[in-house]
Amino acid sequence: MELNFSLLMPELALFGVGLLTFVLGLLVPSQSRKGLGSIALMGLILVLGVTVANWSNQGVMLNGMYIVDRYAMFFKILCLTSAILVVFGSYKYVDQQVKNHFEYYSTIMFTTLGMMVMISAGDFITLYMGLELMTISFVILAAFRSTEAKSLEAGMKYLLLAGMSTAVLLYGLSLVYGTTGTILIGEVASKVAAGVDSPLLIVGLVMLVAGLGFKISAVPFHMWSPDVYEGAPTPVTSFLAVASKAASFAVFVRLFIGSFGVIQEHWVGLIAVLAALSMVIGNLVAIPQTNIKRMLAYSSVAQAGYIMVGLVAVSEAGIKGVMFYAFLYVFATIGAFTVVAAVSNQTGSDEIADYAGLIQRAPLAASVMLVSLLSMAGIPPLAGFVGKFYLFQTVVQDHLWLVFLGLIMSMISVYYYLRVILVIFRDEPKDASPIRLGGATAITLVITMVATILLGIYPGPLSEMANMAAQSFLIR
Amino acid sequence: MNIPVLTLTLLSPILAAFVIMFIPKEEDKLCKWVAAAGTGTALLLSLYVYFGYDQSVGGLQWVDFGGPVPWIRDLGVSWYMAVDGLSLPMLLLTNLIGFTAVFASWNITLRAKELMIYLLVLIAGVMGTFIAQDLFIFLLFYEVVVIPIYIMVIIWGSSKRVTKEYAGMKLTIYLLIGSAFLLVGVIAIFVQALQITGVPNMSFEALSRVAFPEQFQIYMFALLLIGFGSLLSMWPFHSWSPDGYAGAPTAVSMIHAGVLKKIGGYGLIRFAVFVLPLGAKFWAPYIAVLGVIGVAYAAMGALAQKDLKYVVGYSSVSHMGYVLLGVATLGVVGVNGAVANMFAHGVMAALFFSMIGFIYEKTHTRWIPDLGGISHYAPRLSVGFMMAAMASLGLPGLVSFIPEFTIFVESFKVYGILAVLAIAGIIITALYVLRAGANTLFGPAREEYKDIKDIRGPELVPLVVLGGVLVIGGILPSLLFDMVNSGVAPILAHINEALQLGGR
Amino acid sequence: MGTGLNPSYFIGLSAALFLIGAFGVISKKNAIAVLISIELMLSAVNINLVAMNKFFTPDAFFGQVFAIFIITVAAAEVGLGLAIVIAIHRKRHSVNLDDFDLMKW
Amino acid sequence: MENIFELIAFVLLSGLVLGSALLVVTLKDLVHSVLWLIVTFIGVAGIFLMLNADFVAAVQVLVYAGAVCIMIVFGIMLVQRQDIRNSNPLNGRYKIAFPVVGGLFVCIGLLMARSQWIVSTKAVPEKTVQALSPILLHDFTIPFEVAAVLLTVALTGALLLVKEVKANGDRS
Amino acid sequence: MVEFALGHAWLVPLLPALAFVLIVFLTRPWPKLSSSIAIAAMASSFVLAASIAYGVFTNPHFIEEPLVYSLRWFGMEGFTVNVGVKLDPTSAMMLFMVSLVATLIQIYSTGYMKGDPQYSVFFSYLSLFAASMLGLVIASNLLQMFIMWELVGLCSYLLIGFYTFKISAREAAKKAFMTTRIGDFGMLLGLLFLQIIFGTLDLVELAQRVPNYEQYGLSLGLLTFIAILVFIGPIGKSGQFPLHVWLPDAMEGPTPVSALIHAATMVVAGVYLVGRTMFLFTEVPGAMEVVAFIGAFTALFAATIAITQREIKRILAYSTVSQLGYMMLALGVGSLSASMFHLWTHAFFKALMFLAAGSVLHALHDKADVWKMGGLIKKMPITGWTFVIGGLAIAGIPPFAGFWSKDEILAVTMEYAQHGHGLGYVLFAMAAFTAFLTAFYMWRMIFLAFFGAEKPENHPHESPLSMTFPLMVLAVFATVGGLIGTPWANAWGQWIHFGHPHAAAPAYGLMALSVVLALAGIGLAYTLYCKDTEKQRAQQLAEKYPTLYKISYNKYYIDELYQWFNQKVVDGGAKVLYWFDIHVVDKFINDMSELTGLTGKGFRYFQTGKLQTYALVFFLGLLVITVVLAFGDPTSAGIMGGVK
Repeated sequence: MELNFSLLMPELALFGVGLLTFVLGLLVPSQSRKGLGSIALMGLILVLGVTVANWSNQGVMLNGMYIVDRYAMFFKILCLTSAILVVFGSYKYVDQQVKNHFEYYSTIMFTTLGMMVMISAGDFITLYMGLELMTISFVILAAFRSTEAKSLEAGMKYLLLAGMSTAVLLYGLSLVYGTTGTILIGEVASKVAAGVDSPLLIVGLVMLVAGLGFKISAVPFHMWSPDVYEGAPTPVTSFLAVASKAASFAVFVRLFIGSFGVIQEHWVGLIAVLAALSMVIGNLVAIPQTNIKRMLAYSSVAQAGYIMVGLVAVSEAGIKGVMFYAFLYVFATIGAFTVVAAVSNQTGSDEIADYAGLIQRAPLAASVMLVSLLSMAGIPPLAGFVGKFYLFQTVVQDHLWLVFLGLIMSMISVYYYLRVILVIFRDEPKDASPIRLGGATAITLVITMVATILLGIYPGPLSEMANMAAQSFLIR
Repeated sequence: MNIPVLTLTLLSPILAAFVIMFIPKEEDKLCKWVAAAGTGTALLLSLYVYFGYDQSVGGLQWVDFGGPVPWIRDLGVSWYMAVDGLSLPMLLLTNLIGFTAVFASWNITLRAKELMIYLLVLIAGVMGTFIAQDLFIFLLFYEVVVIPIYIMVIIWGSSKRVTKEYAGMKLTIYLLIGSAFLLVGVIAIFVQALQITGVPNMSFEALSRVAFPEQFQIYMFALLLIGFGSLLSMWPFHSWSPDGYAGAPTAVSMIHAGVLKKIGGYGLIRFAVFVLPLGAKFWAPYIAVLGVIGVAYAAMGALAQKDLKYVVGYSSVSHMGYVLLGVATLGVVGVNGAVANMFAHGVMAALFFSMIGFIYEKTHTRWIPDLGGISHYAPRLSVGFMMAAMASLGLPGLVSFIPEFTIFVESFKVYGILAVLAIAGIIITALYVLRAGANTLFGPAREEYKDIKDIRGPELVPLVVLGGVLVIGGILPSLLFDMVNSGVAPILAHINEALQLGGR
Repeated sequence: MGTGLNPSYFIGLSAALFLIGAFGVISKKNAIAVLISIELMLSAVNINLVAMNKFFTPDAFFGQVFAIFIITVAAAEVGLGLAIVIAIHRKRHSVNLDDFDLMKW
Repeated sequence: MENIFELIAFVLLSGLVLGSALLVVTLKDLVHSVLWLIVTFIGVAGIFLMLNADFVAAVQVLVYAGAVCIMIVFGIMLVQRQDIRNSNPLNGRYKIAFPVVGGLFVCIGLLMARSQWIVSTKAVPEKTVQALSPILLHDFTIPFEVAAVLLTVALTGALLLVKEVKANGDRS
Repeated sequence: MVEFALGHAWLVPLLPALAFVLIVFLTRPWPKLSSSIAIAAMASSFVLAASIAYGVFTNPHFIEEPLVYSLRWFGMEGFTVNVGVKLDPTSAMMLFMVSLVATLIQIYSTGYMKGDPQYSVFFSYLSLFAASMLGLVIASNLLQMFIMWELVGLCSYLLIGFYTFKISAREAAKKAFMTTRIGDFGMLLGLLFLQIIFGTLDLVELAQRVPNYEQYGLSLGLLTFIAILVFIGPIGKSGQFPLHVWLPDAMEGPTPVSALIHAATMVVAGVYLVGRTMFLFTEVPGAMEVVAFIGAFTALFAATIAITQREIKRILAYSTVSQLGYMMLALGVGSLSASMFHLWTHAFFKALMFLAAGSVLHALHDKADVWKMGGLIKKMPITGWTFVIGGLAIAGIPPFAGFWSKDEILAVTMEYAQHGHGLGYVLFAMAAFTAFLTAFYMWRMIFLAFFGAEKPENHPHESPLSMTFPLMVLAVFATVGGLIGTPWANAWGQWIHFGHPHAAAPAYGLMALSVVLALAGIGLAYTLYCKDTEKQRAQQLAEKYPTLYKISYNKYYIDELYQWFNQKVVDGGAKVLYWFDIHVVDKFINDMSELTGLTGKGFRYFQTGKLQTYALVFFLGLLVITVVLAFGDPTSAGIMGGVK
């Protein structure tokens, strides 16, 4: 009943440092704001430390309105990690591309806060608030380069479409509330288990799928993502692609496996079909793309499809697969986008054609791009392969066709990844001037690459972690 | 045996690659020497292992770290590096070809540093598949090789009938999609085994001890067959092979035709047949038919070629047909023949491609009608070429005859008239090989080639090493066969046992 | 029994309002009009929530609280939306959503 | 007896809400549709009152019919320099949009018709505000705080965007 | 020495092989050294062979149980191959003959190939060739034999194509290899059958197992089939009828090679193989008849071609084919000894004639047309007279070697006929007529080339001693070589025979007949080509029967037939299949990828960039899902019913 602050530590800490950076941003004169990023970084690392320290500190507070279990912890760590990487990797980009960025870092932190809240939300209201905080902040971030028409347009699109989808999600929630008579996810589970089963519940489910499908950009609710990804500032894009997707997946899993697991026969088929559609359309449409951000956007649609496979298997193994994949997806995606940011920072272009000869201009960036893309494609010995293995292993017996489709599609995806690699490795650069990454970016790149390779070769620890988390999820 | 020799063998090319990374790219000679050192070490180690292997004992030996090292617990994956009579010839072959491939690309100066790095990674990857006794590790290495190959093709490849970009992409995607089927099978088998035994374990032995239901075995074997078959360029999944080899640079052609393909055959025996005997039993006749079609079809295809690399490309498809036929017999003699034939063809194809590579380097063409009379200017080159040619038409006294003969013995016993068709392949083979050889090397000396240099210095290494293996293996087949037999016999014993169990 | 009206009436009403809003979102050219339509959808949700609250959990005020939160957030959203509309209008001199297709395909 | 009144009230209110809402999405003149939007909101507030949620109704009237609409009007004044008459046309999509939403309505209606309700017999306490405040401030602390953060972020974000554009405008 | 030789018979092939290795890897730059190494090796293996022959022919028990020793070569469960040595009179004789001829030819080559840039290479090839032939001779195992057999083929390929700058040589070499390859295919099948059914390829074991083949569940018909399959190999190697085409073209090689191939080694390999596997053939009369008939037919057929050829070596080549036909005939009628006897004599006189022809060409700078020669005997007496001796021998004039062997063959054929094989008489007639033709075309050549008027444009000169010495040696053997097999004292028959030794009373009638035939042939040739210096009659004959002449001159157009088959059928088929591969198999793949790409493009254009399109799609998706889930999905039936 009472608030248990020890459980809230991470959120509070994040709130604190967020506020700190915010205030500092307001007070410090604009010419001496360089240090802001480092402060934000320190803060985030601190919060991450706090979160990790609370790994085994589980509990439920406010009679189930706020759930802090390892499952939530895992996703919080994920979001914080990606926030750290994004911030660290985009110092230079932010300095040069984002005018008066004093709010940039604080907004990123508040976004993360929203994610953390929605991840461990135990009732619809908290869930909604966290989601909305995340969304609103992302709208701001997407429109952050407000001197750029594209950025503004991205903000506009995200705002309107997200608002719409949130309305749909809310409608679904209201129907669920109506049919089950509670807004506590835990109670919803017990009510549904008790046999509450009304036609409107189905409509509610469908609307939930739509609303959350929008956030994880699953076909056919994905259409915003390429445009927004392209228009938003690149670090924001990577954050959007990784963290918001992961958080939404956390909610997705919590709602559907946690609450509606008993009536899975109503929605598993639906999710399977959506997953298949996402894989197919995401991968096929990525093929003809010429802008690397759009290409990555479509590929992230496909990735969402893969992750949904873990949802299809309503099981601990499935949840574990989702978590594992979401985590390795962080490194691959952020690695790729950081390279994109660094390149566009120098060349001012996101066209694939302008990556010619990157291997000679910036060997590190080129190899990170290679590793990241191949990991997304699931080529061993990179992390993506293990992740896919975990995911597909869970559905191979009930939905063999899905496994087939997924693997074939991931091999087809290699096609467009290789087109990038072709340009990077074969062509001679138009201007051979080396691309200066800057120390922070370089370190970030190295971290992502090492992580991607390491998770592929020795996934043991992470999978253990995901195991514990998944078990904690199913205990209740 | 507390030194992990195999792991060291695996690491030595990788270490060399690391060293090269820190060499300035101007020092390309140095890069090449380092690469040669790395592969050479691997070769020596594998020779040491090969002759240190106790055939009388048989089974898995040289087990690293004294046994499986748990790697990914919840998938039952373990770092399990060991060799038996089946994998040893392949390991040796890999390092033979890897070592010579470095010298075959000796004259390449364009971005030589990168080339060597990719080459070494490639070699290490191929090696890993042969020494890994764990399915998962096997898979890791199985696909790691694809990407370096792609990069090498697009950078150092050559465009003829098809552009090198097309060739590389086709090669990669084709094999990857094949491997997708394979992966589905692997995942399904793993899950099924987990359900039956309750403990996850991915080592080949453990899987082979699981009694899978027959229907399941049949379906899964089909998947694995498509996967491995497309890598083995089994008809009709072969069409990547000629284009790919034509587009690829010499080193890649050597390694790809020499060993990479063999991973398909190796996997087919080591994994598909070994783990799913009933499935193998069911599919064997179809495999045989496909193999025979491959033999005749590809041989005829090679007959119609004017580009040397296409000739060899098709011929390799045709030879793999023999391998399939041998595997399909599911008999000791036949499978022995198949494995030995993989070794033989590996050496032969590598020599062939390296020689063609030199010809291309020196004359800047592979178009047979434009060639001729090379032997007057480059006798050593011609000797190498003719040796490869003779080996590929199965001339006795060279390594490839006895394997083919053993395959014929068993397959003729098992499949009768079908085998006769395959045997007829030797005539067509002789026809196209002789044609290509004669029209390239002999005939009146041509003016335009009068100042080409014969191969010399490091360029001779492929000829000496591979040619030597060709002859030695031909004169003393027991060196190869006793080893292969010590590996194949137990596997087939296990299979027959399983078949009897499945039969009741 | 407080009233003869059963939830269906209100759910029907909210559904209608919701879909009218949806219609607006899809088919109004003006960005501000789309914002308005979203507000319509949200208030439809509110009707739902409050009705549910009355009919199912009269004693716990979940629905009403939820509605209040939604209203709050909606206000903020509108504010932000208008800001973006203004900004983009300064940039592109248009509020017609169909003009904003720099990024496509 | 009072059932009848309630029914009539409901019919009137819902007619008002839906009618005005339809006008909102169909009218050509943006300002008019905003005015009708106010009407809609007030109607909704009425519905809330019917559902004895007076506090929510109040908030609805204040925030929506008040603040939001004013904001919108200001917004319109900022962006609509040219003719206000035809500021709010439909685009081509309504031909498809109409059947879609119609279809959805039919679906929901059908499903709703097939579902029966276990209506709780308890009545809503009269003093909603007194009941609401502890819940809001105690049970829902976390959402409440989050809402605070959200408002801050939204506000500063909005400021940022607009200010940026002004600076931009000066530059140009 | 003898003991050593018998115990180390494998040295005989090994020495030349070593010479080959030495020359290739070390001494290639120094021609003289290379040739001396080769000759030394060859000579020493000749000595060994001679002592082996001595050892064998001095203790008779070798006849019944040959000396066999072998070691495991490789093997696995169910298929083990031992390689080893099998010494019996036949192989001893072959060893002796082959090594002798080879030695002589190498000596000869030192003169003939003088100054050739590839001098050492040539000798290395010769050594390898001899090595593989000797290996074939002593092989104790059919697989081992087959291997050597193939190696012989390889060497012949290399040697025929020795003048690599000559297109014709290149083609001839290819043709030789391919044709024999076709034969080998059949033989390989035969061997596989034997291996699978009898479980071994060892000659001795096979000899024990084949006779009671019923135990191995084998019908006579199948055994016959197997025998014929095996016989296809010899058909190819020994240039029997359908596959003889390569042999005349093989003249493209240097003359010593022709001598080596045609006289001593390669071509007789086929005969020797059949001789080695007599135990198989004697079981199946049907196969025997096939062998006999093909032999006889080939003999006649080749002879009819030979009478109109113009190039000296070509004529000799066809005569070889014809003589091989004789040997096959002898085998076919079941007399190993007769056939081996002819092989023995033929080796000497044919080698002699080839080498002589070689020295003629040497003198005339490779002018090969006999019509352009004439009166050479005055300028180059040794060559001329040795050639004449060869001619007498092949024509079958007593007491020259050829007479005895050919007479023996005629005798056994007649015997065969009398033992109630109706076919026998036909065979005999063919053989007899062939004898006449042989005498005719041989002497036609001799008269044209060596007698008659000299041609002024030729400036012939006698060849150096290195070339004439072998001629003289061979001439001696060609003269007296047959005396060991005379019907009165048939030592040959005692030693070399299959089953019971063939001992019949000398048939004087037959001898008379063959002598008469031979003389008739020579006489005809004399009248046509020597007596009338203008050769009017010959011309008239040719014009009188133009078709006959053309057919014979163009070798029955068989080459053209094969040409056609090769180009139209084989290459055509290849082209068709390749087209199929590109335009069907490969195109399918490409179309699939094309399709994928197009689908991607198609979907791409849904992404209009217009925000509200996305909203529309969103709600469309919502509608579809709702409809499907709520009304389509069977699992939602419970829902439709309301509360469960």
